[in-house]
Amino acid sequence: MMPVGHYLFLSLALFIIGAIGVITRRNVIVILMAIELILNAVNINLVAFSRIFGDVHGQVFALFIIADAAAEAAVGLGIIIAFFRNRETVLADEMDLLKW
Amino acid sequence: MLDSIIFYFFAGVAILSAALMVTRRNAIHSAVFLITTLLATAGIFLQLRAEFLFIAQIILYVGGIMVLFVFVIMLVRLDVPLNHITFRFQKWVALFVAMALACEVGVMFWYVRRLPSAGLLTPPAPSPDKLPPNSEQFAKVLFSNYLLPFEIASVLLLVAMIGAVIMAKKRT
Amino acid sequence: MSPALHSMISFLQTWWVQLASGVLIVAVVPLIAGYVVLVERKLMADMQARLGPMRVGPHGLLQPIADALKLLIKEDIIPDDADKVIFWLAPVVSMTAALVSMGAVAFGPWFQVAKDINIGILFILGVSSLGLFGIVLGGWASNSHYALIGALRSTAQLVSYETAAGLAIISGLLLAGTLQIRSIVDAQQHYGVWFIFLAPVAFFIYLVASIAETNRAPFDLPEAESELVAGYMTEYSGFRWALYFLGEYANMIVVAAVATTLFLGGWLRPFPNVRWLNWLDLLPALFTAAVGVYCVYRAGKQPVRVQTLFMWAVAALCFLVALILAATLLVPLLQAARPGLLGAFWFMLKVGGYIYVFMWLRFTLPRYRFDQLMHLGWYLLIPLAIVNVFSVGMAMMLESEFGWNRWLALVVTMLFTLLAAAFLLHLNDKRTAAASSAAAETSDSYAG
Amino acid sequence: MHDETTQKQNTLLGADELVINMGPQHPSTHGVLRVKLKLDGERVIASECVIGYLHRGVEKIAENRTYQQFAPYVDRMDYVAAVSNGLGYCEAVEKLLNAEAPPRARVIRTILTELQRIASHLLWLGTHALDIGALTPLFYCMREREEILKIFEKYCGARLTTHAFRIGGLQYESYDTFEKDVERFCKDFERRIQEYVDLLTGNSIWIGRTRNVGVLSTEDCIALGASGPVLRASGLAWDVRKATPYAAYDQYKFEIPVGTKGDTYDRYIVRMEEMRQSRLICLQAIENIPAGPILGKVGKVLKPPPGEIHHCIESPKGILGYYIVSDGTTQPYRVRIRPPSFINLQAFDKMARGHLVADVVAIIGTLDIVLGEVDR
Repeated sequence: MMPVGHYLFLSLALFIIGAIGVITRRNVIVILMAIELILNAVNINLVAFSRIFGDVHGQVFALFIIADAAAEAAVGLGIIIAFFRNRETVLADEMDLLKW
Repeated sequence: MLDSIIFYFFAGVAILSAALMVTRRNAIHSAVFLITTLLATAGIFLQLRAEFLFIAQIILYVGGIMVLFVFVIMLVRLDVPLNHITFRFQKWVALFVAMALACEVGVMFWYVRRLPSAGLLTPPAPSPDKLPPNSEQFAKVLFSNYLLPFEIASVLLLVAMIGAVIMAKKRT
Repeated sequence: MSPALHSMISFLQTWWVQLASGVLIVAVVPLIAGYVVLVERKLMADMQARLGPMRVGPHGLLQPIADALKLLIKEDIIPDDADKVIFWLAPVVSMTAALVSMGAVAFGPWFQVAKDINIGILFILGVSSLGLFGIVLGGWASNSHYALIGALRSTAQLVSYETAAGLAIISGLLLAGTLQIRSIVDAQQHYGVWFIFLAPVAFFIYLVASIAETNRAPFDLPEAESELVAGYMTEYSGFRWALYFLGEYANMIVVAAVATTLFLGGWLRPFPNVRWLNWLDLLPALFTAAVGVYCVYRAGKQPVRVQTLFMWAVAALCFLVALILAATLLVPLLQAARPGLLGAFWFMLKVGGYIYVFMWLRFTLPRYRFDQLMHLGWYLLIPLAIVNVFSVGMAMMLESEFGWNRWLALVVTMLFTLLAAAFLLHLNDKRTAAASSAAAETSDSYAG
Repeated sequence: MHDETTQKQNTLLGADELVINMGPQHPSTHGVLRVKLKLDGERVIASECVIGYLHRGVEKIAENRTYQQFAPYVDRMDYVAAVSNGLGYCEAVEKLLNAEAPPRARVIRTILTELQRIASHLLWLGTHALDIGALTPLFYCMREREEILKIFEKYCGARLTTHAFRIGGLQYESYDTFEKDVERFCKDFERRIQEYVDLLTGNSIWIGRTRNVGVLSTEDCIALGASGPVLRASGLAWDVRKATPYAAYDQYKFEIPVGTKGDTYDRYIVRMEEMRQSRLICLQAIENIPAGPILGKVGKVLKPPPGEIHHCIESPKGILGYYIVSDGTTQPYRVRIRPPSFINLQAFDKMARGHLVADVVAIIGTLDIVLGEVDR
């Protein structure tokens, strides 16, 4: 069995890549996807620790995170569609008005 | 041995395709690489003997959420904005954030190694022949200890669904 | 010996059966899919007052091989502005998903690649849903309007109907109380009755949803030939196209296998627990023997000598299989092989029957329109599936908590479901009427 | 055909409208029709039919041919109803010559034309059902159409472009078992038509796909000049066979089926009923085929007196009109043909707007166009 450090490192790498994506990309859809990647990185941690402690509580948390990601994707993409309809763009730096 | 091969394979695939996902210009390519990352993560879950989460990841994340993403990307045809480049200073911010996070975790590793109970961090070996009935344990915990959060999560999903429908609806 | 080699050997020792079965699936499924196509064409021809393929081999029996050869040597065209990598990837995804999900299917009590996975049926469901990406990405990468519309249609359709199919499967799983394929069949043996009789509504929903999921008529909108030319496959040709096709037919076998496992008693024979019907075990042997006799009868009527020989060969094969099946019943030494072979026979028979229904519907019904399809899914099937999950759960509670007779509980709750169905249909009729009057108004507004 | 105001309409996600070119190579545009569709998602907001891919200048050719020489050309317009085309042309020239076909010829002409109507409607039914996704009716229809084509083949040797009639009557006497063949076909056909009804008429998918699709009111039909089953389905019982009887139609009893709503389903019902009526006409006609000559006295060289003539018949698709100007020579000065498909196709845009792409296919099918006739 792999020591847990490996999982933590994998999770960290994915998290950092996701964070970089969120910061550097202009396309809001890709930003949302990067956020999904971050959530996914967290899930690896939860499951790895759940394995160490020998129960499934961590996995239940991971499931909640997946549900949360689904909700986030639905609302986020809804916003993107509404925004695209009004402004015909999905670039983050062009979203400069709070109200349209 | 087999375990570590599986782990390194999936971890490598996950990190590589995550990196590609962030760097590809084309949003559809990003989505494809994200799907690959998610599938590789599912593989990691399986390697951790979390089989229910493995399939939940595939059905919900890949089969549900990512389909939604791909659908929206195809709906808002993005060919034009894709050619724009990113801001320059954001790269430095990103680098800084990445370094900060890496340092933080490096410190943690260093600190953990000095703890006396470092052995805690190696998981117990799995039973060799058969996987434990993971879904049943999972259900028991989910529907006893976490019943209230479960209900709240379902309400959250409902609210998200309604919100998405209202926002995406055509204003007439 | 180095440790790496050693662990490799031990790995192979543990898993060689699984690996071999996997290879077998990859090798055999394309062939089976090819012959399913032939059977479909023959059936279609029979229902349409014509003969179907007759040229290649006796009664066109070698047609699939000729088709495969033709597709292999066909020019491989990639459209100019297509996204080449994804264009290449998409059909592979489509077929891989179908083949991988087949790994968890148990063809009879013996033959299953991934034995003992606890999440068996969910695995099949989840992995086969990945095939969707093949369709979507293929349609997008082709850089063609027809393909794009086909891809968008299929995304919406598959997501909608997967929900309905999933809910229908949950009804069955409630009865079985397990996700493991073997245990699901065991549960039906334990109940003494196939789940189709305990949850007919769920089976019906699954039937409809599985047709929609495999893109078959009357739900074949993503590839609606008369409207979108070929939907997401418009720009594909040659072997890539064949991969899509293969994926589609493999998927059909997978959904049929799921339905068989969950609702039609898997590899159990009809009335698995009734002793005096044990003679049904003879049926497989008799059936194959009868096919052999028919081949002998037809052999004399073949116009060409080669065809006569071929028919004799087929007959000999049938007799051989019949002999083996009979031997497992009669020779004590071989009786150990009986459950596996008979189970495989019954399983294949049921899968074949299910696919036959698919084909029959395809030749009979016109195609739905996209909005009608979505309404059918979201306004009828999904609500009905939800109600059905509720009532099956209710029946199980009534039985276990209140001590009702099982059949009474099931019938009462099913009446409830049917009532809901009637109500939904009524609502649907109302909606259609309102929509049609609205449509009449819009068409008037264009008059000026 | 489309106006600019439609472009201002809201579209899905505000993105540009999708413009799709349906055809000229497309499985369900029945030949080389090209339809430019402007789509909002899948909803048609404007459409334009681009025709002419099959233009052969039939009307111009007529000016360089003698009257007899031109007769085979009209078969190539509506090639699935060649007999009807020939009938219209022959009768128009006869009218111009002040000649008349003998009674026997007229009855046989009627029988063949009605069989041709059934054949044309069968082909329409099969392809229309195929467009909407029902595979099987096509082959059933082909099976029956084959019987009719066999009768044609036995009669004049050709199956598709028959050139069955001559100016002034018929060239060939009917063959020995003609009556028997027609009768057997008509007897069988009653049962066969029930098969199509079983497959389609009560099928809820079929009804869902055709009801309220491509509605065309009587006023619209008249304004656009639409005729034939398209007009009758909107509720107006207008049939040239009844209005100004030609051939031998005044001798037979038949009804004009009409629809109520003018949608695709009504047109389907009307055409099905027309096939039944044609069958009845054939049965009545073979009861009593008068004896006598089959070719009237028109002479070898046709030189109609100068003047102009218009003659129209009810072809399977609608009113098929011939306007012929003669300058007294052996060749017509001008021939103008009013093809029903061409005029009916005008209604396409009106019918398609606001519907989905799938309905466009149903609408092209229900108009029953033949591109050979549209483009001439």
